[in-house]
Amino acid sequence: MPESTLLSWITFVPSIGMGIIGLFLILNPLLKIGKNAMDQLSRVIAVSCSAVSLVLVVFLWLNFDQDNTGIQFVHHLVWIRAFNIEYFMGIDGLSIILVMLTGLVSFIAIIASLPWGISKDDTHHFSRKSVPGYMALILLLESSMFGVFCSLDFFLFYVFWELMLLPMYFLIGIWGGPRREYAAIKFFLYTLAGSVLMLLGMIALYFASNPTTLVDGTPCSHTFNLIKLATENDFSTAGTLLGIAFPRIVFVGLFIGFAVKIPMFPLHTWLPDAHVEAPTPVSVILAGILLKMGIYGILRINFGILPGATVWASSTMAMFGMINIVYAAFVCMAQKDLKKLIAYSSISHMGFCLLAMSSFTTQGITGAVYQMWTHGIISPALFLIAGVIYDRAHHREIEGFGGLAKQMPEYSAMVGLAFMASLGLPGLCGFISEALCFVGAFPIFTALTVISAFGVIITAAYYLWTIQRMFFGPLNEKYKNLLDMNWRERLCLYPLAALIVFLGFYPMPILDLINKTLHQMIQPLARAAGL
Amino acid sequence: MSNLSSLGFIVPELVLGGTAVLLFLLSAAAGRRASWQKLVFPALALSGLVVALVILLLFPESGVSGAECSPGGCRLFFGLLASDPLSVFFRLLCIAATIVCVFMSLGSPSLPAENRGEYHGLLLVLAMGMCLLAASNHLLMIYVGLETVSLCSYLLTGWDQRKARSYEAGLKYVLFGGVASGVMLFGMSMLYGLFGDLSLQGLQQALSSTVVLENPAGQWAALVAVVFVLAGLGYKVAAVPFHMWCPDVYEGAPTPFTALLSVGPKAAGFALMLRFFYGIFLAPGDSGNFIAAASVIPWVMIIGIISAITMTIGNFAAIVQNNLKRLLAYSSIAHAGYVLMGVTAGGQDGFEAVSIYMTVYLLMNMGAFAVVSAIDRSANSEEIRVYRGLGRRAPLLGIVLGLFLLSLAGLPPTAGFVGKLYLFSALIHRGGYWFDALAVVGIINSVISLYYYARVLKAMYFERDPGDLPAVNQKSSAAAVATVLAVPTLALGVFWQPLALMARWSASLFH
Amino acid sequence: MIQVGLGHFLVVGTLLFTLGVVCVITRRNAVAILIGIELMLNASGLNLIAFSHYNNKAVEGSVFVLFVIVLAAAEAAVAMALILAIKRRLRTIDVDQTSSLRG
Amino acid sequence: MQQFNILWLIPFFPLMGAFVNGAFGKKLQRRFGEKIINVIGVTLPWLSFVIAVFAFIKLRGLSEGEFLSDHLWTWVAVGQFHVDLAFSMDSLSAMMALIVTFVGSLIHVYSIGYMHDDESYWRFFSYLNLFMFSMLTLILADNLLLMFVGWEGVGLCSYLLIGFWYKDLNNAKAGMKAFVVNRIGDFGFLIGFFILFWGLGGSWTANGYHVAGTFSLNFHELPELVAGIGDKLLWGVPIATLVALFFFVGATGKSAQIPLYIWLPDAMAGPTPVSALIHAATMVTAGVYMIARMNFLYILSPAAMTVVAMVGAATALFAATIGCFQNDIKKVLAYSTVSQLGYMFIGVGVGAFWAGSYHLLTHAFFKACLFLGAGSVIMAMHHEQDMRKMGGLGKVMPITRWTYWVACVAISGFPIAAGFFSKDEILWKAFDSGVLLVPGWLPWLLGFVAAGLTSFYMFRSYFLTFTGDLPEAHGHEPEEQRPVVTGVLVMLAAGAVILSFVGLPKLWMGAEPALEQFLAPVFEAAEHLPSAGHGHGTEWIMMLLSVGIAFVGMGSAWWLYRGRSNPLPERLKQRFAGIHRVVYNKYYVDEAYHATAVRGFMGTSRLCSWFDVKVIDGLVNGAGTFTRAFAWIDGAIDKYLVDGLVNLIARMVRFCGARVRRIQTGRLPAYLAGLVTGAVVLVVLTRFLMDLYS
Amino acid sequence: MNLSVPDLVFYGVALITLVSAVYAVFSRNIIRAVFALLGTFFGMAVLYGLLAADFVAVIQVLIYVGGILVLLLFAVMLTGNIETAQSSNRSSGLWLGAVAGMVLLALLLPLALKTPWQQSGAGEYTQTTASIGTALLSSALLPFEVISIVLLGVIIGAVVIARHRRAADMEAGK
Repeated sequence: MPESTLLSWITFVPSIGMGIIGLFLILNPLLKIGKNAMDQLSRVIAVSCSAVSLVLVVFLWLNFDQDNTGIQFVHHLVWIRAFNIEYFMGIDGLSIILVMLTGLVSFIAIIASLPWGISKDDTHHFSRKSVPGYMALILLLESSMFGVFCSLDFFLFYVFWELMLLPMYFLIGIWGGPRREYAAIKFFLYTLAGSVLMLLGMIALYFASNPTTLVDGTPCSHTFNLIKLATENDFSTAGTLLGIAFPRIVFVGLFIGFAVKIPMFPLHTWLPDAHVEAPTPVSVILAGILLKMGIYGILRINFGILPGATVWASSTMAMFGMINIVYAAFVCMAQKDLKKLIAYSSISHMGFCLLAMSSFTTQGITGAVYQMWTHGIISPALFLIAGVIYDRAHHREIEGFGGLAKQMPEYSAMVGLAFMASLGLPGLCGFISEALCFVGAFPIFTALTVISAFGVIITAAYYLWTIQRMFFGPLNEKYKNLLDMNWRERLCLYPLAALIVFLGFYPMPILDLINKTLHQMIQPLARAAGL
Repeated sequence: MSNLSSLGFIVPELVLGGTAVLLFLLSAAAGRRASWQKLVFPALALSGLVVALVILLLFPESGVSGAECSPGGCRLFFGLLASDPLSVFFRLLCIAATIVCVFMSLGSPSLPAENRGEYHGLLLVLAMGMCLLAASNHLLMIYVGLETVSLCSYLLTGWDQRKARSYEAGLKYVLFGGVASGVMLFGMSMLYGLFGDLSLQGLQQALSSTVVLENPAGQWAALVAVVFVLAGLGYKVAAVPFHMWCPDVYEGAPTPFTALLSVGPKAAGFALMLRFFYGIFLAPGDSGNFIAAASVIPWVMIIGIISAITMTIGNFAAIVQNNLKRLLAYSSIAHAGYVLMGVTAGGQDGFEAVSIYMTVYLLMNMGAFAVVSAIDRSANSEEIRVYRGLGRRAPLLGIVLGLFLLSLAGLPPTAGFVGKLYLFSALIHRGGYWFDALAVVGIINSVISLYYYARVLKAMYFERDPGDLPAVNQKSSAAAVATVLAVPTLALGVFWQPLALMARWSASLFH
Repeated sequence: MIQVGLGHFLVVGTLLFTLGVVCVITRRNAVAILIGIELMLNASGLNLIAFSHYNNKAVEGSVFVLFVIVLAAAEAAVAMALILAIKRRLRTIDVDQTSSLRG
Repeated sequence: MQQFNILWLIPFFPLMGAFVNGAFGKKLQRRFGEKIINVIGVTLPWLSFVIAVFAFIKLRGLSEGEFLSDHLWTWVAVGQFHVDLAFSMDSLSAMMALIVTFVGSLIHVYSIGYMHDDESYWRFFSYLNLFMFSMLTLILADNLLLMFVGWEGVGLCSYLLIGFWYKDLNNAKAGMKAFVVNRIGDFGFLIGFFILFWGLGGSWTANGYHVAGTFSLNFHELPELVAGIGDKLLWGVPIATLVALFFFVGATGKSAQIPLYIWLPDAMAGPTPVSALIHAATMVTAGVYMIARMNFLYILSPAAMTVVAMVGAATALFAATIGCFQNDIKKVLAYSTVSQLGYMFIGVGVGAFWAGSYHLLTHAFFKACLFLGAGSVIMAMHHEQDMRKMGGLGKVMPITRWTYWVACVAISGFPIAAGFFSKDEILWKAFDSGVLLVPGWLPWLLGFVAAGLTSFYMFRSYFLTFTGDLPEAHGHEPEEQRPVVTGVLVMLAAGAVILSFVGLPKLWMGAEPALEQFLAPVFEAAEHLPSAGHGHGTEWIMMLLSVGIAFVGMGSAWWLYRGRSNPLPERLKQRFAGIHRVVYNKYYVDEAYHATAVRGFMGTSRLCSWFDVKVIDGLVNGAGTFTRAFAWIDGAIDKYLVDGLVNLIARMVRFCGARVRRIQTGRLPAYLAGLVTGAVVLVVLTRFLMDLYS
Repeated sequence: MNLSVPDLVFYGVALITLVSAVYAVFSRNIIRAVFALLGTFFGMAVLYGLLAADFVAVIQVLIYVGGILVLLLFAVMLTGNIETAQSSNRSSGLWLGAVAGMVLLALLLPLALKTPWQQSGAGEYTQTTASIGTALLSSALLPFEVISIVLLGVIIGAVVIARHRRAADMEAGK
């Protein structure tokens, strides 16, 4: 495995930016930079840093060898020898698309955080409120997200995973909406409750692992190395924990940890609140990337390390996936707040991943991963859209609008496109992933898939109903001078829209990236499942 | 080992005691309101402490080398003291904590301007007592050490003449401590009666050989004796149900001393606990097994139960506090519960975990108290509501306190997380149903604890600055201490290899 | 021939200890509580001496008890100081009324 | 298979039109007026018609069974799931493509007149082009998945076009209804799709699914693969039947058959050209096309075929009865469309795939003609659609009148126009079929009665509209429309007559009809279906019978409504008020649906969201469970049920916290008691546990 | 049964010790309680004597009677008149105390009698002072030195706290 520091650069460039901002803040008593100048400065730093990361990601993508099922761009050092912890960064086909997604969505989110187009007197708008802190936190968030997807040492993974909580907590809690404190603490507690279970699972795995060697060849009694945990260990014989078979209890612990992030019914109620209160860019990141971490974690860790237990749990997972899809879709119907509706639709769409990947068919797992990607570009678009109307009307009550299509045709068209993509209209990228998910899940879970496919009807119903209530009918006089989208919003939305359409007709660039790796990945599972 | 040859090992204690006496004499000589006291006495005390610390750091191995030393360590003063890596490590901790406390005390309004000499003298005696306690290996020495620490603590708790609650705290402390030590002493007497020896080694041999424990009454008596002794130890580390003095005393005592109280005596207490139980019940040799008596006196179970109860009660009580100092008091009870998990797990891992946790706990807890003290100096209050908008009013202190709280909550990448990691690892590595269950309890507790730490964060960052709060002086000594402590709190979270090595060495007794 | 044996002394010690405990639990007066503590200490002392005597351990017990007595005295002194101070402040040494620290 | 690299242009041209008009149309229209929109929006469909003609000619040149194909790129390739983005054209799709491009383009032209002066003229053409694109994709797709793209695409476009005048919320609602109902159908289509895909490549056994065989979704590989699908079961049902039925669910949604026909009448809310193009000529026939395309599958399952035929027959009759009582001219046409689609399903259902397709073809012309005629009437009446308020228009708008008349003749099945041959072929094949699980005369009978009703209500509408005297109370006299309109009408009417010649029955000519021969290669699998074996005599009788019933229908309409003078209808209405009300209100089907499906659906969603807020968050809220019990009693649920983990902490933990805190009374003796009792309790507890665990 | 003199002495003294202790514990009057303690301490001294710990007995008398008891008395006197002392002797919570006492007795008393304590014959009655002296300078030197420092510190500290009077009164005055 050739060494490369590219991933480390991608990961830490944003945090360098954070450091620079912090430095300016600390030195400001000497530099005497005015508030506005400081805001501008930190904006510039944030944009440029995440732009650099994005460029590096593109470079990564261009140099990625998609026929190589192994780990690439490895950066591997010993970190804490006393605990056999390594600094192990690397990507394969599974992680690269998520790294790409992170680069793209974070950049868009930071663009969306600029006050450009927000009227000057709107001083309470998040894009004008203590900007340096905001930018620093969002950069830290970006770093930790990159870290989660790149790290191949369980401990490193866990550190990044937890590190993500803090900026999120503060971003929601400081820059959020009216009930932000409640939403922030709720998010914080749910996610932490999940991740501590993960911590126990991690430690248990560590001590059950076989002796091996660190990267520099020194022997070690146990290891956190995810690859070695997966390849050099068979935990199915590891005895019991708390009276339950070791792999199963560990699987459950880890799974709950990840399920909170997905979020899986019934651990999902933090999501609507967090989304409703979070400022638009944070919702964008939350829906676009954070939710993917749950699925990614399950694929990388549960599936990779505990195939036996995974097979044991598969039908339960599928069941929960089905519940997510149908249940959340039904809940969407009853929502009055546009953002809440989108949040629940996210829950519904993550259900597809859950259902599909527990089938262990090539199509299923590929579909799940591709669904992560498509949902990762569709849901940001949706939340940006919700932000657009919120910035103008200062509320998101679906019933409160009406006839906007006349007033804001461009916006309406964009909403239409995004909604159609989200409800899986063929020709847009959402369809490919959903179709793959269903196709993959069908042979294994016929009945569940049929029920889930029924959810597609509900999805259509609530989206169309929303369109009808917001955009059709006579124009609500209150809004007869709303402006259509401004350039900042176009800058955020058009790239996503273009991707949505393009990947609808030509998804192979992404699929080619992941196919080989996933095919490799499911072999042990398929064997364990007797497929 | 004879007295004379033992002296070499307790040079730090001698330095501390000597400095203390010097301080007492000087303060007696000096006029009561002489202005130079303010600097000279702290400087003197500090030099004494630093010298002691340096000596320990320079000759840490002095404990385990030497002619008459078993590989485990040395028995000094005819077995009254044990000088081994464990004691060295915890003596270092205690002295370090005292140093931090001395710095925090500089210019603290909660300490009268006069009597600085006596104050620092007592601090040094306290430090000496803690060191001896951490090293004591004999019931007599344990009792004397405990009393030394307690007596100084009583006085220093009642040192703040501004507030009556300081006296109240002192009174409660002294009476509670008196009863606790009385109970412990009774337990000791029973141990002595049962096994006819006062040194831990003697007790261990007697336990492993004696027939006493085959008699039911004997079993009961042994159990009672051990639990009574545990009452004394538990009172030192503030473990439920011997914790009730803790919140009141912490709240009443002068904040700088509260900081020390929440760390130093605890560290010594835990060292003693490890030494006492493992000294008595661990079978000779490297097997790491317990002697048969451990099945009659299931102290592991007892401590496990205490640990679970302690962390739970500490956290639940902390939830409802509105005074940050008191909240930290309860959280320190909870943390005692966490550390007890390490004691329960025992073995190489358990000892490492306890050592590491006490170290990071020193950093983060004293840091938090330092911030409290800094705010107290301006706002003259420790209520959480005076922390509203702190993130804006005093960004540095805000960030630092945030860091300490997150570390106390055990989130990476802070030192607190490392500590928790080691504790849970110890339990899980130990394996077995009850140990895993205890780990789960600990996990749940650390989630609950997040809630009240987050409340403070919320007050600092999410709530608007009411505007009527006095400006915070970020240049006070306490603020400086907090800032300095923040650095290792973060650094150790990112790279703790050195600490891990030291901890491993400190646990080498049980290789 | 003396019939009194170890048991007798232990009974006395135990009774004293119990009395001390009852005292510290029931009495509200700080001084009274101090009395209870002294009783407990005395009980322990008696036990120690008795054990060492009947176990033919020359002076081990005596030495221990000496330290106990001395430290008890020191503790009493500290308690006194605090009692005086608090008395001056709150005009009471009833520990029921010195309970501003609670919760 | 023959490469034909410009095939993709057929769908591409309209797509381009849609894009250009959609993206820039607004500015263009503001700058240059409607002309430029026409240049883009109307020319491009004609271009694709031209290409379609080329392709058709090329196809005729090929040998039997050959087809044109145009492979663009690999669309999705995951494991065995390999789908190309490729178009192909065989005789069936050629026919469809010609219909769509020709009729579609005509209707574009017509729209120039109809949509004149509409402020979002550009939007209309953009949507219409987009529809053309989707429809052509549906037709020319060479695999099921790509077909599904078109399948949903046309649904989207019909949604957009029905709600084109969205300012009136009812239009929007109608559009949504159409889309959702279609989505139900699509759901069936998808499931069928999954079962087919996996059913081909493997089989379900007691212990899970096992791969054995080759996977494909390509229409030209499917026939032989499907033939080999044999007796594989899923859920205990033969896969062939299962797939056929699920696909048919899709077809009922798209082609408005029972039970999913309800959206079509409402869809008339859209502009009339839309009704003509989408809801008469092309989109609604997609279901028929799909079943014809999958004929090799259906012939494997008599059960499925029976269902198709019977549903078709039932729909034909059912819709026809409703049609007789409608007063809105477009509603009449709508129900007649539903009914005619029913005929097509009878055709494909009994295995007469070519006949079904033929009726599809003819229907496209005469029904488009009828709609556009109605449209021109509506324009003349200033968007008045109630026939009772019309009358006597024949005098002022002769062209419209006569084209409308021709179309009526065609649809009613008089032997001079195309409609007769297609419909009669279907009825005969139904009567003569031997594949159904029911006797062939059953669907025949239903269709036969429906035929009578058809000619009745068509002529009823004709007489009511064009005969009698002009009603007063009009701003100014209605007059004949612009040539763009009338010209289109004439061409369509002509088509409705001329197309007879591709389907003159064997009985007359002695040779298979041209169209049948042309389509034969596509339907070769269905060639040897068993027939009941009736002789020519019977066929003659049948033919006469259907001509007769057509005359009966027309005659009664003539008698009752000619000149709008006969009072009898009113009296009949009084006489049979009950029946009239029921039928007039479409048997209250919509109401029934609303009461059951919609109500239940919304109820479920409300229940779920209640569950989410109250129960899940509430359950987490430990104390919640108890408080809920009380809350129910005093009916103050929300007061007690606050959601959230925070409130779990806040409630449960704070509760405990308060308890714990209460211990800390601040009173020293309590502490001391705690210390001592604590120690004692520890001893006892330990002892207890020891005995417990030893 | 024939009781030897030491036995009689033991029983008598034990009785005195316990009775005065009971009185000290339950007396309504703090002064009397303190004085009652006198009996206990003397009794303890005698018991020590019976156990051949003559030196300890003496120290007991010196420190307890001469030191602690006096301290207690001072405290009582300095902290106000007899009434407060009395009133501050409410026996609320007595039941709790009783229960605790009973439980404790039920736990400890049987142990005191039944437990097979280590006994290797009683030691003989000799002068212990010398050997204690040796012990304090050899095996117990360290604690001896330690408590000397501790006592120094404690006394000074106690004085300091007691000296807080002025500042305290200044505050309390207003």
